[in-house]
Amino acid sequence: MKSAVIVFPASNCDRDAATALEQMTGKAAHMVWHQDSELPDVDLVVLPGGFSYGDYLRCGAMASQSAVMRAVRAHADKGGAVLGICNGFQVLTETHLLPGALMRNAGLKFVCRPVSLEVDETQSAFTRKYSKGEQVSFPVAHGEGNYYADDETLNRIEGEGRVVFRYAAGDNPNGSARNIAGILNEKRNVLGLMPHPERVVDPLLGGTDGRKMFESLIETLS
Amino acid sequence: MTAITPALVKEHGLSEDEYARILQLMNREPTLVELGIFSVMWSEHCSYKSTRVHLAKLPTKASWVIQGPGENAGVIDIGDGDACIFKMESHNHPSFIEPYQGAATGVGGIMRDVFTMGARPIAMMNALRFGEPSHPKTRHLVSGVVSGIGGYGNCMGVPTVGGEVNFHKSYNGNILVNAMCVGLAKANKIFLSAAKGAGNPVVYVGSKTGRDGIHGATMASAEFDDASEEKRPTVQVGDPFTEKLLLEACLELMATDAIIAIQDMGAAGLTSSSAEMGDKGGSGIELDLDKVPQREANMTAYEMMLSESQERMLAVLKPGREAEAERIFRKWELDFAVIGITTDTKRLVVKHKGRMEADMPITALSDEAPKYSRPYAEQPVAVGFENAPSLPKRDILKSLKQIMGSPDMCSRRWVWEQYDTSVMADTVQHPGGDAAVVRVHGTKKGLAITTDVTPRYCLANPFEGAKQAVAEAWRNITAVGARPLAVTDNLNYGNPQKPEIMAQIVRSIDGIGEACRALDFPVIGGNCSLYNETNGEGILPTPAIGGVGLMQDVARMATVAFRRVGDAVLLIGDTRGHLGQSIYLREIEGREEGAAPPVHLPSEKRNGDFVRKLIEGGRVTTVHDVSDGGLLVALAEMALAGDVGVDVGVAGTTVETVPFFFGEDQARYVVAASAEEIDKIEGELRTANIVHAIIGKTIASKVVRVEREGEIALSELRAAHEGWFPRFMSEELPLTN
Amino acid sequence: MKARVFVTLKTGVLDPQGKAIGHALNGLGFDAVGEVRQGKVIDIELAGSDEAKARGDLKAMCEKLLANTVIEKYEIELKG
Amino acid sequence: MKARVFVTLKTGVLDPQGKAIGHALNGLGFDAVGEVRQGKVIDIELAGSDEAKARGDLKAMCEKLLANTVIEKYEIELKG
Ligand SMILES: Nc1ncnc2c1ncn2[C@@H]1O[C@H](COP(=O)(O)OP(=O)(O)O)[C@@H](O)[C@H]1O
Ligand SMILES: [Mg+2]
Repeated sequence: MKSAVIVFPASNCDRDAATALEQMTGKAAHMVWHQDSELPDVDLVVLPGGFSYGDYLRCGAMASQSAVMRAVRAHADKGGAVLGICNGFQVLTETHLLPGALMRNAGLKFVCRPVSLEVDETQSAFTRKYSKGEQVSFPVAHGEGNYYADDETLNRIEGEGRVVFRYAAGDNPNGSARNIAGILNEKRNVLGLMPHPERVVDPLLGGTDGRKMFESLIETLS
Repeated sequence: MTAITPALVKEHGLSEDEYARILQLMNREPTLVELGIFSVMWSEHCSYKSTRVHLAKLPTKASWVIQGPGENAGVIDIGDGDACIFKMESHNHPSFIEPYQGAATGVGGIMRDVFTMGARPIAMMNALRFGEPSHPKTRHLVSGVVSGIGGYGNCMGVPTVGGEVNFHKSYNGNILVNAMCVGLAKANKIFLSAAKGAGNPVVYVGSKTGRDGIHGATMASAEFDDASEEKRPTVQVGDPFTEKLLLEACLELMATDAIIAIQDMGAAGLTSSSAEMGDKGGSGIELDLDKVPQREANMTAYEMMLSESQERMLAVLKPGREAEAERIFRKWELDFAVIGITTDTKRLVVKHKGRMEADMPITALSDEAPKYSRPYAEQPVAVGFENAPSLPKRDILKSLKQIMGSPDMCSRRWVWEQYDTSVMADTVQHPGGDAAVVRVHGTKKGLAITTDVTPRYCLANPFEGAKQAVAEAWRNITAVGARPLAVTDNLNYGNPQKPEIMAQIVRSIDGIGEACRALDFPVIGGNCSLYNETNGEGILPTPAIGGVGLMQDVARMATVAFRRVGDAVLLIGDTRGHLGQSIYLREIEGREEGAAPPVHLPSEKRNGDFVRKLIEGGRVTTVHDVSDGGLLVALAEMALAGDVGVDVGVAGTTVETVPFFFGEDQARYVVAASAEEIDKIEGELRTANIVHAIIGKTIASKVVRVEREGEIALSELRAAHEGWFPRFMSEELPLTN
Repeated sequence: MKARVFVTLKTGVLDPQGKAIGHALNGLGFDAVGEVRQGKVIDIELAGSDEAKARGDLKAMCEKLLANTVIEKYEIELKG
Repeated sequence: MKARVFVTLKTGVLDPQGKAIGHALNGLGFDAVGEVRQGKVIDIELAGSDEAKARGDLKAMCEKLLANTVIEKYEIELKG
């Protein structure tokens, strides 16, 4: 699997994502600058966590207007896989590659801690190695991860099996509607999630529950 | 030209004597700009005029020290060509006035100190002291400071991995916000601030200059009174986004060989950065302020020289390399301008709009800056409650619960969950343990980091209290299995012009020096924050110690958590039952009294070296030092961290139950391992002549059980321990942006 | 020209920030305070003097960047 | 009564958000955009009908909670 990590000004999990990708695939990821209007030939594009453009105005708003996002959209339109983690998820909603919006945490504070997630959907390139209903622990680290969409949208994405990860009952860190932590687009090739799978691939760092996501991708895309 | 009146001199915080000295050094009346430059460079903040003679007594050398005090940050060798760069600094006054922005810009400032030397910041710490919880401002200050630290550090993508939080009424009018940054660089790629050579371009990079915090450095050197809040000097607003770009751009430029010297613009901005670079390089600097990128219209030379706008750096490049550097900064969408040139005159020359605004010898700002041996009057040290004093009989498990749920001893989870602790994917020990541990990226090595000081000990006995701060930092690093390597300090006190405060400063520095020498733990940097007084009420003397240590294999790291049922629990070190200045005495008996616990440095070293060897040898992975609150608190923390119960007794000592379990005797560790392993360790302890006792074992029942006293459920302890902070803060509206 | 753009949450979208402010104001003894909503105000200096064009531009700025119309609505004010 | 409170950074205080928005708008081709400043707007529902009292209260709310007057200034608008 060949992968690329997009680097926006003030992305800050770009190196973490690249490290995890290299560890899992054995191949270095391409680092792509936000002003580039073309992507290298890759199977997976990762939009990493961080504070693109300072997260000023709204998280992900300015990144959605960058040159590279036109290329990312084209990649997604062709069926290429896109994984948006944390700020990357925010960028995807702002770009309307995913529905809904990520609002300020209901508790109004930044929150960084491991959370329990339920894998709700395994019919995807990102989660096929997990089992349905499996509980995993990923850390979250965000101030604006409160997923919002109108009821009609929520019903639709639930009905279409596009809610991939949910916060386990009682462990919703941000007030997200219906405990939603991660969703797919209609074509199921774009995933956005607030928790950080790339921070749980190394046993020394508090778990390996994120590995199966990368293994799923490798199996699907290689 | 503005006439320099005595009132104007006074407004600049300069004494009559100091002004007389200026006239002598200049040989003429200074211009207003020159007066402003003197005022900031001769302020306590920049010149360390009250502390310099004493700081010179600190040990600063060791074979692994690459750079001691004097640069933006200290540097140590951590092997394999890697260097660790770190420093701690205060942002006390601004944080009191505007907690969010004050704390945020404090974080930004200390990060610049570290990356200006060529390091990528890899971890942040924060040592915080607030007024008593019942004070009407405390909640708001806690909320603002914590979100400010998080707001800046999280955006920078540097994990904030630990710190301290204390509450005490002495900080009601003067909170302390001390931030520490640790970075990594290649040992042969360290950047210094010496602007050597003449004819080299001086370049300005980063944000534009505005009228921010003019006279901030002098503010940090003045006492507050009730009017200060009304006067409210401008506080700077931090821009972590720009700082992140500045970090990446600087590291990119540093990968080339275009830089001769580089220095961040901290307090006193353009003035101190240019004066210090010229001073260190033995050169002169000529600045053309027309070239300075400006955020506001019609800025004067005075304003530009004294502006404390954030996120700016000054560098001296090799001639001809300007275009290459400019390309990098433009790529990161930052301002870049050549604003001057180095000379061989050893003078600082400032021109603006065709006028000569300043022309002064740089040594007048550095070597010739005042240095005072202020008079000091040592106070008698507090005594009492030393060797197992008798106190009223009380239910010790109830006392334990009360202590675990008290403001100073409860969990700081509410704080650290607002910090990104795991970004950069190298945090192997998160907040909650003795020291944080971050891996050296791409290796098995780890850096252990801690900040410590127990201000109430320092008030009772400044010398022993300062020794204790160093010893505790050393112990916390040891307890995770790392070898303590070096220290940065942050000395926070009241008004040094009061002889009793000056005595605290002098004796603390003596204590730090003695402990650092005995523990081979040199001081490689630091910061002084004086005049922390409001209406004549000073803070507790607070010499915060930031320590860094190195471990070779993070897989062997120890944590405080009990790991299994059936392990034996061993106490290493001597328990005499010292209750003076203890948490028990304060929280349970309501008495802030007694002697500070004495620190016996040879025992610290011997016991600590022993424990570290156990960890390095892979023989134990559960270790906790005994500090605030004493033994029973340490045991409870270990049980809670592992969610494993423990059953303990007094193990045949002659010390009474309360002093045994709550005394704060130093040089102690609790270790847990299998009974066979502990047996072997006991034999070795006997041979080494180290006082120790097996005090109990871990058990299946989730309780803390004390022989003859009963037991308390972990769930009950946890509720008390985790409960206080969120409950206290639930009344505060989080700051908004 | 100077323009002021208001970006506020759509009715029906929960505003925890506003709620917290209202709660805090009540706590401070301001009992008359009922619902509170918080939004953003963006002040923009615009070159040129063609009002109609300015309005058009501002609308485009809001749609493209300043507001996220999934959750937010906007108002534009022009002052000479 | 309905009140609208504007809380904005004082002139001269750096506004990183405003700066970034301005930069982004220029980047999107809105060349006429000059300086941009961002602030907060807080909409408050107030019981009662005494305008003078409402104004007094709102001022107190701003001073006590809504603005940090070290770096921010505020304006109050009352609409019937
Ligand atoms: N301001 C803070 N930020 C992050 N972590 C903190 C802060 N204050 C305390 N902690 C963490 O809480 C734990 C307990 O702190 P403390 O009681 O001071 O430890 P110790 O007694 O070992 O020095 C430590 O791991 C420390 O790093
Ligand atoms: Mg400790």
